[in-house]
Amino acid sequence: MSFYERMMNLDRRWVYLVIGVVVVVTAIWSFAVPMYVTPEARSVYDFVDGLVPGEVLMIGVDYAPEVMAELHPMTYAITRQCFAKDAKLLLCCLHQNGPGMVEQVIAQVAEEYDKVNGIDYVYLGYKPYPAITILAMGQNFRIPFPEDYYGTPLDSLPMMRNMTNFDNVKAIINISGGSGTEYWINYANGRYNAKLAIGVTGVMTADYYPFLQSGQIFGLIGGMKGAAEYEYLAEKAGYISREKDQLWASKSMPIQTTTHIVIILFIVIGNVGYFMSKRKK
Amino acid sequence: MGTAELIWNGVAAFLVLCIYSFLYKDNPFYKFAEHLVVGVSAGYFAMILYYNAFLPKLIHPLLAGQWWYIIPGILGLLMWARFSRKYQWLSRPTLGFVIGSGAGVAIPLYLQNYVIRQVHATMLPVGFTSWPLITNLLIIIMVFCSLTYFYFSKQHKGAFGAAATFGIWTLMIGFGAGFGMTVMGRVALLAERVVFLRDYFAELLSALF
Amino acid sequence: MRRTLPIAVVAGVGFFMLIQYFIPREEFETLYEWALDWTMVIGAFAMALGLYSLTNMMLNKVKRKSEGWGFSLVALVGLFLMIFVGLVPHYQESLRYGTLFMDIFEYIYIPIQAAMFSLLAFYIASAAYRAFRARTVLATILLVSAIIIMLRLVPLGPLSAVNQWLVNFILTVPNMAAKRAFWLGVGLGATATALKIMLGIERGYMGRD
Amino acid sequence: MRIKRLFGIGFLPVFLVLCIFLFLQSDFCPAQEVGEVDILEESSTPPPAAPTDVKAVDTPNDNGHSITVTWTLSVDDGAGLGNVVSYEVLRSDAPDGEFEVRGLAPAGEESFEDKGAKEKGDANYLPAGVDFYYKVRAKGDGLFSDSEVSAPAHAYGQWYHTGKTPVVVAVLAFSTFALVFITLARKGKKLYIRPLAGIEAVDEAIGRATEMGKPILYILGLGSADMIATIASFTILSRVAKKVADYQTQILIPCNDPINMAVAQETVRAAYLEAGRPDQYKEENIYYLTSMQFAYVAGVNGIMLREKPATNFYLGKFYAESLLLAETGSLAGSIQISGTDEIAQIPFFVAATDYTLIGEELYAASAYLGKEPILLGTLKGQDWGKAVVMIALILGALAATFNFQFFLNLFRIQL
Repeated sequence: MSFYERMMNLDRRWVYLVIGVVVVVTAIWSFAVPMYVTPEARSVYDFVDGLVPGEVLMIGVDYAPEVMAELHPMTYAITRQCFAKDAKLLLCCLHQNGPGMVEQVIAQVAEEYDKVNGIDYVYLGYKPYPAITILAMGQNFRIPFPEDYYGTPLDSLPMMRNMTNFDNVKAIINISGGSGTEYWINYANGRYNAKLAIGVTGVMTADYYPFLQSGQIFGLIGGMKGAAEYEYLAEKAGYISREKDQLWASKSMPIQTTTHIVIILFIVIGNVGYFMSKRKK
Repeated sequence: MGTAELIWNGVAAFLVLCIYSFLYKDNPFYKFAEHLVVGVSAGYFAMILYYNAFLPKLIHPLLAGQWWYIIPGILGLLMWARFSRKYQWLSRPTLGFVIGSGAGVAIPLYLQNYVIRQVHATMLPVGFTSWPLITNLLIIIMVFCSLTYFYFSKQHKGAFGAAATFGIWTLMIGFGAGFGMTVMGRVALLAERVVFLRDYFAELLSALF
Repeated sequence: MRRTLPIAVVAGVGFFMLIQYFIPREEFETLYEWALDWTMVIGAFAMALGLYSLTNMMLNKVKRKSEGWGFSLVALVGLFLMIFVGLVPHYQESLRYGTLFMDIFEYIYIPIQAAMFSLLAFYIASAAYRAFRARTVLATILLVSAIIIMLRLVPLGPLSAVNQWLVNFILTVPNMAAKRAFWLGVGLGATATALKIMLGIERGYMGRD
Repeated sequence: MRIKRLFGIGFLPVFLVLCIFLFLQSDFCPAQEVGEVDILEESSTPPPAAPTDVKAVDTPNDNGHSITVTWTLSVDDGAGLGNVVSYEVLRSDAPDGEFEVRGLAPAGEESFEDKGAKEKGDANYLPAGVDFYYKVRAKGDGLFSDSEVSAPAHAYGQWYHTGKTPVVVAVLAFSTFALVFITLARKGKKLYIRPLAGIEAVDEAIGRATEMGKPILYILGLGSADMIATIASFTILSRVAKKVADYQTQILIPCNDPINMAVAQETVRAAYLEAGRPDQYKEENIYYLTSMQFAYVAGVNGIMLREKPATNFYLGKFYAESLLLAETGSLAGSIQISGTDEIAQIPFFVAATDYTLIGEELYAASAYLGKEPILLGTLKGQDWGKAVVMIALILGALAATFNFQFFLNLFRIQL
């Protein structure tokens, strides 16, 4: 068998072995992969990066623990970046299984950055019926959320003193694993013209590109890949760090990148073998 | 991890390795795991059916006096006629019930979800003046040509053949994309298993020493 | 009788399931729900046949001492162990988390399932290696489309922007069109098959004698 | 033959008459769904004006446990004081009785569906045929004001779902196509059918198995017997088994569902009988393995490597296991013919098997293999269905471009 024919007819166990070795090795020695960042993820990052101390960013977190792997890294990275810029955060949760999870994130990150509840951030908590809740918040946050998650009346929270509705936040970022996104687009942006960006799961990504084109959202973070892009930017700017174990989505990205490269290489090897052995004949 | 959990997880880790050994070649370890999982899963499924279908959907309603549940009882018992070669045919009405209901449900649902809804979703405004309008036009041309590919009663020749060829190209681009998109999810599953094994052995070592 | 009755059942049940879709009346809704329940009950009865078939096959291998009969024994042990621990505590108890029944499921079935699933990462690579050869135009299109999609996870420097544009285009235009055309074909084909079943044109599945 | 004709003739007109009858009874009205009670905090701003013209009617197209309430927006909704946030819908069984809150609609909405449970014991039970009275409360950033009480309304179930009319039309049109071409085919009209590679390969694949003295493995997929893709697989199995019997080779069918096993046994036995070799039929070759996805795959993979079947058929409903099966089969050196209507699995079958029946081709396969004129007639019917779809696509694109909504609405299904 000639060299090229051998290239064409590798025993499939060699393929298995290479894939196995690559996965195990990259799982042990994790490294940063230089990453292409899509413009739609970059625009979210750039917006948060342009916040001036004291400005308020709102995050609507609408997902359940099932899709945590993809969406949690986005919530963490944006929260950290926002606090690092000394901007203020307003959070709410419109998914019934999410409120406790969001509380954990904000409490943990606030502690890291020495931020105070009620002054630097407010967590409104959960309300059912997302459409009505979003519409009511467009009028006044106090209508659906007279009190915050911890039971303090909004009026007694210093940060909320001059805040009425969406007009008082610089932008809203909705991170969602389901239909919640539609409500934010239709009501928060459609009815109150709030500036909106979204973070969604991988399978949802393609469905939301049209909203980007029509300008209803100014940014989109799509799935694990989008989350990794965001972390990549945030890590480069020093908002999050690998040593402190603050990168989540990026963790599996080296494995993904290397296996994708290996598979593509195998396809190339097979084809080179095929063409060269054909030419010889 | 407690000792019991450590042992259970050890069983799990062993079985995972048994399955992976199949990558090299068929071997007794794989055969063991394979036969074990076939038996265990069949038993599990039987019990699930017993507790979630047999008892609540037949026995409990009958005991509560809902006599019409006799009907599925009879249909089910007729299935047991299959134990005898001679009376096997008695089970056919039951099979007919299952297949008939499947066929009847399918007609409106398939026409609704796979035909009318898809047609409706593809009725897009087209034009040459903006990129979204151009892509809409492309989508409609591609759907049209892909449908010609599925024609059975016409020879793929001339203009019709050209359309069908473009159609199968479109389908192939779609299938290629599907393949490419799936790789990520599958690799994630493998990475997750590798991490499971790594963590288990780390745990085991720290428990032993 | 042996063939006519079952075909009549298929047609009758099928016709009912078809029209009930268009009738929102509560009576029809209830009948529909019963039909679904009954199918589950039939499944539970049929499971006895399944278990008999599986046991029979495995026992035969053991009896005949055919190659690998020991593994058949493993399957039998797994099966009856599961049924035993499933039945003994009785009444749903065994389906609760933490029972032996659930432990076996959790630490034997689940890890094997996850391992089998993750084998796909290896298989997807070897399938790509063997199948993606530019032998024909169609194969080339398939492979190019798959590679473009896979390249989205590979850093390509300035070329990444071009590739990302291509990825978005493929996913939103040809991929979308391929799916629509595929579903339209499936919708029509499935309806035709269901009609053939209900009209009794296709009935080879219902025995002959 | 008698039965066939009976259903062929009887089925369509009965259905037609029924549908027309039901269609005439009903009227069109879209239903809307909105969430339920939510408690709003009160503060001190002037109350918004009350909504007017409150009407309650039976919700159309339902089982008779729901009433739809409509109203005209408060003058302060989006205009005037502009302080309406939501509308609360209240219900009572007497005009001057106690009103209870039934739900909430956001500002800008003009209707609400008061959907009750159908079970008598349920707290939310809404009986059919009982009169109810409604009023609507405009709620603002503070106080609220109530509308007048509506005229009484009661819920009742309908005999026809008007929102599904496009589906009825499609069912009738498609059945007509199929029946017309079946009739034509029966009269002996010749129909051209283009060759399909996957079908042409079936004979060769079975012949190969005979030569090698190895069995054929037929996988029905992971569907159950009430799934249409599985049913299609049974119809193909019936043709394949006939050829297998003719060639005097063996067919192995490990099943994932006991009902599938029973149907497969009936199918194969009938095929052997038809081929005149009932003695060759072995029931023990069609057996149940397990119903759990990956355990089933593990078992089938083992069979493939140990029995080394010459040919593997994968026809029916397949999920993630498609590639596991197809790769192992190719490792065992079998010829593989696959087909499914799951689009996510087609790429893997295309890559790892020799021939793939793509979507509709799976449903056409039994007609191809059987070559009976009646079955080929249904293929022609399918093609006419496609022709109608293609024309609709072009007209629809034109209608969408020139904003001709009427045409687009013909294809809208309202559930």
